[in-house]
Amino acid sequence: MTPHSPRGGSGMTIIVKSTTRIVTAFIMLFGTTIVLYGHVTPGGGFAGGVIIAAAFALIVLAFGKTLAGRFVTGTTASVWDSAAATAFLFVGVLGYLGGCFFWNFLRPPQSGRFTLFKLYSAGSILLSNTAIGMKVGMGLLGVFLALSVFRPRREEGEGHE
Amino acid sequence: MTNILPLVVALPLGAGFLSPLLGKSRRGESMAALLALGIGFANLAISVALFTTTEPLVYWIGFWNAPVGISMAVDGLTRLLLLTTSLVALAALVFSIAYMRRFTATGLYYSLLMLMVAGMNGVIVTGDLFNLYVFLEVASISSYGLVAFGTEHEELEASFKYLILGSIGSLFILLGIGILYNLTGQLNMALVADSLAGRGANRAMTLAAAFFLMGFGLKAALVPFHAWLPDAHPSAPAPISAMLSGVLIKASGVYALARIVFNVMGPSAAHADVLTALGALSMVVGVFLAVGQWDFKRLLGYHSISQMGYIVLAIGVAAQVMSPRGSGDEALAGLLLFGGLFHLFNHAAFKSLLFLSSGSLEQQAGTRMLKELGGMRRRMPVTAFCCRIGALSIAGVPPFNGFFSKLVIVVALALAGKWLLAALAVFVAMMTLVSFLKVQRTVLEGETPERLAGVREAPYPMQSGMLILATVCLLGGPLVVWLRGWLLDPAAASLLTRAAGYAALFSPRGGP
Amino acid sequence: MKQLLSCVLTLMLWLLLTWSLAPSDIAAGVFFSIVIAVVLSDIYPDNPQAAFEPRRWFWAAVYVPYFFYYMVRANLDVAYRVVHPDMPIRPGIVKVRTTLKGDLGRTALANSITLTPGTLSVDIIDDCLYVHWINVSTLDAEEQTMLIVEKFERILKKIFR
Amino acid sequence: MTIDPIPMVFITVGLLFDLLGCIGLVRLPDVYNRAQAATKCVTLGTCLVLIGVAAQFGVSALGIKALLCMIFVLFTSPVGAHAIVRGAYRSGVKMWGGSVVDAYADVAASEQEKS
Amino acid sequence: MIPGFISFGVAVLLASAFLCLFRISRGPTPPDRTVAIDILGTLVVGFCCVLCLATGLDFFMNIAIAWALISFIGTIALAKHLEGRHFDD
Amino acid sequence: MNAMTIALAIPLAGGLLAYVLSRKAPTLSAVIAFLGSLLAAVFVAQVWSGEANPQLLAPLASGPGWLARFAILDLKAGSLELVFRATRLGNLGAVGTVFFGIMIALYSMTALQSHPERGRFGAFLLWTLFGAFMVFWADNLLVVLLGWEIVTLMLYLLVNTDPEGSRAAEKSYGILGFTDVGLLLAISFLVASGKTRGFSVSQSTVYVGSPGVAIAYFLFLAAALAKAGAWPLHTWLPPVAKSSPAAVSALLPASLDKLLGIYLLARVSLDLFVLAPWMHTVLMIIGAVTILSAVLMAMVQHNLKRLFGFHAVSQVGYMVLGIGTGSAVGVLGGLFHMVNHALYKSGLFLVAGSVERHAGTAELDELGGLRRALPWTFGVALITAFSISGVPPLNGFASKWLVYQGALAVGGFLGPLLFTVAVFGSALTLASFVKVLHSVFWGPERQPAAGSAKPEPLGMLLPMLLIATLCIVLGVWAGPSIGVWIAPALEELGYGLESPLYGLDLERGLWNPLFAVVLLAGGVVLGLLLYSVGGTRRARTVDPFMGGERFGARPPFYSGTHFYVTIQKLPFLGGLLKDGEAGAFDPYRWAGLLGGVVVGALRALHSGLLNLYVSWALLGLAVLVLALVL
Amino acid sequence: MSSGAIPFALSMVVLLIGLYAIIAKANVVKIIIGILITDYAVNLFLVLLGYRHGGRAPIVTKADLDTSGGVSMGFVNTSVDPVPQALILTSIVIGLAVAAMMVALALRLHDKYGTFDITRIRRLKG
Ligand code: NA
Ligand code: NA
Repeated sequence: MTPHSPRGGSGMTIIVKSTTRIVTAFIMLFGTTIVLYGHVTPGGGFAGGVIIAAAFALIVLAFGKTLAGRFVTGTTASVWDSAAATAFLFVGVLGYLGGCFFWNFLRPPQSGRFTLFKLYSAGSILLSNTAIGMKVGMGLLGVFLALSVFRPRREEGEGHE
Repeated sequence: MTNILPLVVALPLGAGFLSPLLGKSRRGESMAALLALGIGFANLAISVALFTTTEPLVYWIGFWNAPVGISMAVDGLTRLLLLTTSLVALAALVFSIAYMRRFTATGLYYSLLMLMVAGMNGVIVTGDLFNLYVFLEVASISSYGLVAFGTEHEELEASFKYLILGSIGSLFILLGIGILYNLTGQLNMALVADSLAGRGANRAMTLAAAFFLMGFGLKAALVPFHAWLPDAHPSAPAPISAMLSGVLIKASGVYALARIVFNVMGPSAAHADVLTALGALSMVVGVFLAVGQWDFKRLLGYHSISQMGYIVLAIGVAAQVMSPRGSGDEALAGLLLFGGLFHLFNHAAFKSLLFLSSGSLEQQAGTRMLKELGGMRRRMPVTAFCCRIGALSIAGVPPFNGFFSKLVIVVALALAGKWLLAALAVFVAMMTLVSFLKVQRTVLEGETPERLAGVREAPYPMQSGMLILATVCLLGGPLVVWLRGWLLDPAAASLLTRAAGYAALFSPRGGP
Repeated sequence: MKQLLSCVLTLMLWLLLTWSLAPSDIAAGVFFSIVIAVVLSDIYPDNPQAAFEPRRWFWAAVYVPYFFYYMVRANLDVAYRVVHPDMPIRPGIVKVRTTLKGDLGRTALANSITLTPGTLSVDIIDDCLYVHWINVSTLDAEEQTMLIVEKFERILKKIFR
Repeated sequence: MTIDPIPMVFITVGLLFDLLGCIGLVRLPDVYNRAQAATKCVTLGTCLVLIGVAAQFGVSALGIKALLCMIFVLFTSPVGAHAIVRGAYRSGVKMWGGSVVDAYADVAASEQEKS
Repeated sequence: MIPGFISFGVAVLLASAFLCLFRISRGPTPPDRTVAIDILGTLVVGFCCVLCLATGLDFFMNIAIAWALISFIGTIALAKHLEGRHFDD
Repeated sequence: MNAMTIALAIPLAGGLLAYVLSRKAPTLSAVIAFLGSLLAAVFVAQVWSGEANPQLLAPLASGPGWLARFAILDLKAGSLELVFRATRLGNLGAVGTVFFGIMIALYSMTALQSHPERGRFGAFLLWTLFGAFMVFWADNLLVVLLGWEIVTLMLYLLVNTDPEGSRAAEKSYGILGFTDVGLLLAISFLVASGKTRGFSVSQSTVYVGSPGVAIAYFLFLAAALAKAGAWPLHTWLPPVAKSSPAAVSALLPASLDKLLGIYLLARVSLDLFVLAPWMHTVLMIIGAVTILSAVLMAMVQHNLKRLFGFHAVSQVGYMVLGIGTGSAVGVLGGLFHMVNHALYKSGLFLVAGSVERHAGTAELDELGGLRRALPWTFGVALITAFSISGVPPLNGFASKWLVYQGALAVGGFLGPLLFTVAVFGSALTLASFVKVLHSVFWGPERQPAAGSAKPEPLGMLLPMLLIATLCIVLGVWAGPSIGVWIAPALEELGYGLESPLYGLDLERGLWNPLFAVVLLAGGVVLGLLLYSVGGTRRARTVDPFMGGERFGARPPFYSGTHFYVTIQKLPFLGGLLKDGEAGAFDPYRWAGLLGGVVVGALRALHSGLLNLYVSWALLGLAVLVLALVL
Repeated sequence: MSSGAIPFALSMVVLLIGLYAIIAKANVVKIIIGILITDYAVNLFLVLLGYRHGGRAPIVTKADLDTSGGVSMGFVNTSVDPVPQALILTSIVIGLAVAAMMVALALRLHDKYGTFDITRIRRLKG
């Protein structure tokens, strides 16, 4: 089943599908900015991660798992989830190697090239925020996928068709 | 030495994150197991290394100081708990290598296990109230997952009930932390202690204390907050049961409770009475329920409640002694705490040992119902030997370690003038013995049912895991004087520093 | 080529969102645009080059006020019906046909119908649109198509072709 | 902050449309009609408010964001309504008794049979 | 003047929100509630705009966008659920 | 190192060695057990003689009489210290222990040859010796407790040989463990009361004044009585005797447990505590009840070993009675009876083992006529049976005689009553053993059911004969024996004996025992004469005949147990016995039933309903808040 | 009760509502909702802790910097306490994880037991 088929057995109507094709990129971009600018504005890894997860969830909803499987499956989600967590810890360990756990090894010197309230002003916080964003996003997506696999059994006495 | 401190959290956390990455293939799963095992060894090495000095250690994460920064603090109590945790974790990990072969998704298993270890270690080393909560939740959530790992009826049911009750506990802990923060404007435990030290009791503090007692009491499964434990602990895979009963309820329950009551809030007469009552109640109710069980692991679960009762009882009476209304006799309180903490250490060893041997029996014989087992002494000699060591230890039979801790507790209770409680402790010891006599008769002795005629001894890794703990149980008693000198008395002493002393030791003014 | 255009489109969206031309922001934007374009390449619009044809933009610019007019009219119409004590409605679902070919065009049409007087797209199957009409003025299919679809189709054809 | 008159007009009208839409949500007889009224009015209303904000802040990060948000709402809100109404029909919600025609009934029935 | 206008805006939005809540609580069918929830989500976007005007802080617009898209996705999910299908169908 | 530490170390290390080898080389383990006990005996003997010879007792650590001192655990009011002291009473116990250790180790090498557990048996035997030495020599109450519990544990492990044994083992540990923890409580109370000098036994003297101290004393008493097997804590003993190998029964319930229990009873009642008069009365009544109830139960038993078990209980009554009198004669009798009982009862159990080995069963109804197949065993059985029945001139008579005198010396209403009970008990014992001898050795010979059908080997016979010989020696030369073994201990406990000779206190005694011996011997001789003169052997024998059918090849058999059916039919006593056999007076059973009710109620509360659990937690919180606020 | 305590009392009322749901409802889903409500109540409580009447969001903007590049005291004194908000964010994340776990478990339970009725999910007892 391709996204080009006007109405496939899986997914929703082409109205939803086409809209999804347009807005997903926007949603992801938005989530990314929220993650990246988390140290300057409210938001950060967690909020951005939720939004990124939502974007993937939208793909799953609109196209069904057959197509969504090309983007993400439960397995890949959990892999990226763990990778992100490892990366987060890695940032901490890099700081550790530099002297202290979670030491901001990228923090610019007071009079440095980087200015306050800009993307790179926060040093390693940016990296950890990114890692958190990915962690949260993929974690939630994993949860969503895991839950959407669920097929409730009919309760007894409910079997009338 | 301070520098290795964050590793106790970071290493297992890293392994926890990496394991699911590895666990996608059969080979990856064994890689994950090896990684976890390596971390287990490293963990133990670090815990041992922390004993090279007896000084209190503080580590400030990211070079930030309080109130923004988060600290890790190590004193005698921390050292004791860390050593206990890593010892049991190592045994459980060694055991898991063979035990978990029959499960799928072991990558996830090792991941959750490592996260649980990270959470527990975090709870133990953190010097910050909110971080305590966070690590508590990390440990709890991974344990919820591990309890449900078998994904059968009972496992899911147990995990759900555990989850609901555990969440309620966490909720009140968080509320308590919020209240303390509101009162003091601090989250660093030393600063909170410093701020609370000067003032008398007030309503808000009382409420916070009640919330802590309830929340951590729930994590420690004290009666009447215990109902989840007999469901949850038996439902997990055996090495996890060993971890849950052996160390998790102690790290996230008793340790946190003792730390807050003694070092942060300072023991008041009311706290002490409540602790004592909870301990005594748990001790008695737990053992009665255990006596009536025919499911080996459930029986062990109820015994955990009962044995936790001993620990909390000892700590509670120590708090009574140290409270403003008590005699303030530090030697007596020290003896009580020594008994309680020694029992904590011993219980970690023998209860984990028992859970591991129950797992070994269950895997080899296919059942954990006492009535379906029998004559295992001849079929599985090593497992039976370990099981018997554990049973005799928990029953307080000399020369095993459990005898000595119970001895100290009973004598100390009598010295504190708590005649009735001493009698109760002795009575519960008796009931424990009776219950484990039943276990030995029905599992180790007696006729082997025909169905189990072909049962063989468990594989070597499982044996080794059990033997590690059996050794601790065997040597813990005779070596008590040595253990007391470097492990237990410093731990008791750190609880006796009181709030002011704790604040002086760990407040950021003393930091970098 | 198609991929590159997708990336450029995404980058433009990024610039709009961050509204900053600082080198650091642009660098981050380029990086994440590429990532997102690659990840979403399967569901990106099939012909991104279409977005760079001025003719389409011209007709789009024409369409906006045109559509806005109908939208406001629609709202006043609804407001009238809602506020009117008698609630003069005559609802029903009718079937109309469209001659638009592309998914995007049909989606735009359906959305336009939804937002304009008295109609709401219920489903789209091939070239048939099922529309809920709050005030069914005629039961004749031709006339219905005329009333509901024609007015948008003319311009949308020019935009989406 | 002073709000300029033009944005204020936009916003006021937008808010009133919002209110109207919600009144429609309450008053109209069945889910299809409610979805119609509410979606139209609230979408327009919110878009007007967003335009007002954009107008207030001009060409700045905030203004552009408001416009992007408006475009997003304009794109997605009818889709949402469509999806709900389709879902409603397929879940068997009957149309209001006063409805005059239902061209969709056969299609929905045959689809149901297929699945 | 300005507080007055902001209050007016908040009042209108609250009134609308209460109407939605009425529909959510009354039903009578699940789609009715879903529609109302969808509308409520859009109202929140308006609410964020008003707050943005009141405070001049631009992160309210971020919230508005975030809310709009989460609300959309939620609506799609609910709609799919109404059809009696699974999320990953 | 000195003799005492070596004597303690040998069984500990030997046991470890034997345990390690038990699986791979069980025979070697058994040998180690034997050699270990022998070696230990050498050093025990040194300690014994060193007690008389101060040179040997030269202290290693400070203080006179202290042999070693090593503090394990500082408990504020005192420490758990490895402090050992050779006392005469303790040495008596230690000598007895090592003697029986050697005997049983020797016996079991052959008796348990084909037993699957014989390797472990050796290890546990040595550890039992170790625990017993600790009890006898320790001068620290907590060390006494340690040794005490080790012996309990070893009993449990030794009895755990088969399904029936594991039930008995569980019951024994249930009762003994209960009193063991009671002992811990007693020690804690005693020390916390501040009336002792730390945990020291020798340096403390406690006057029973407050109820707390009385409770502590009774907890000590319970431990001692349970270990020795006195009423009402005796119920573990008969099942253990029945279901464990005879060697185990001979080692623990028959001998070591008696030595330990009575040692503790004496140590506590006569040394550590200064008892109130009413406590003596309680002790004596316990003794009397024990004598009577157990012997009655013994009469209706059908299993040889179980019957012996009840006798092992009954005889404890004499010891408790004797010590309970508090008078020099009584205490002397009690302690002497402890030694004698250990001898003849272990001898009896060894006999039972021999019988069981030969016939494959210990059921009286299935045995008979073994006197020809097992003549030596029969001889030993005869001696030990008469000894336990108090037939002169055997050792049982000597000590019972002293106990009778002690009982009479109590005077008043109680004295004669106790005396009557004691004598009556002795008579019933005799009656009971006539039944045993008849059922097992006399009567027509019956084919062994499943046994080896061979006569007893030398390895088993040697200890039996040695023990039987000692029964005669200690009976005939009772006076000198008392002088060597018992009198020093008695002196140490503060009872001066003017003439520690057999037949002491002749002036106050009722009968001259020599006269009694002559009378009784005359009676026996008369009976034998009548039997041989009466010519009953010449009676005509006919095959039983009934309705034209002959009975099977097996000759008719009159079971010795049938004589006692009458007792079971007595209106009141019979009912009591029936109830007793069903466990109606068993505290273990009652505790189990009571506990069952509580457990049932608590389990019913845990109904699995999550809402209920949550409400407990919240209710608990509410109570907490109230408790903290108020 | 002082007027300052009223919001706290309200959050406690929310808490009690949640707890009521957990105790009184038999439906697993409703129990989960109860937990979520209690979660919100605690978060609300924490928000109230950090609330300063008339305070503003603890977000540093350029205007709040003093000459040395640090945060001005004026900002510190007027903004609401940021620590509880950090706590809440963390606690929300944790709550989310717990909620996901609860839902997943509930669904699995339904799969096994065929019901959401907690009174029928009682294999473990005694
Ligand atoms: Na069994
Ligand atoms: Na004394």
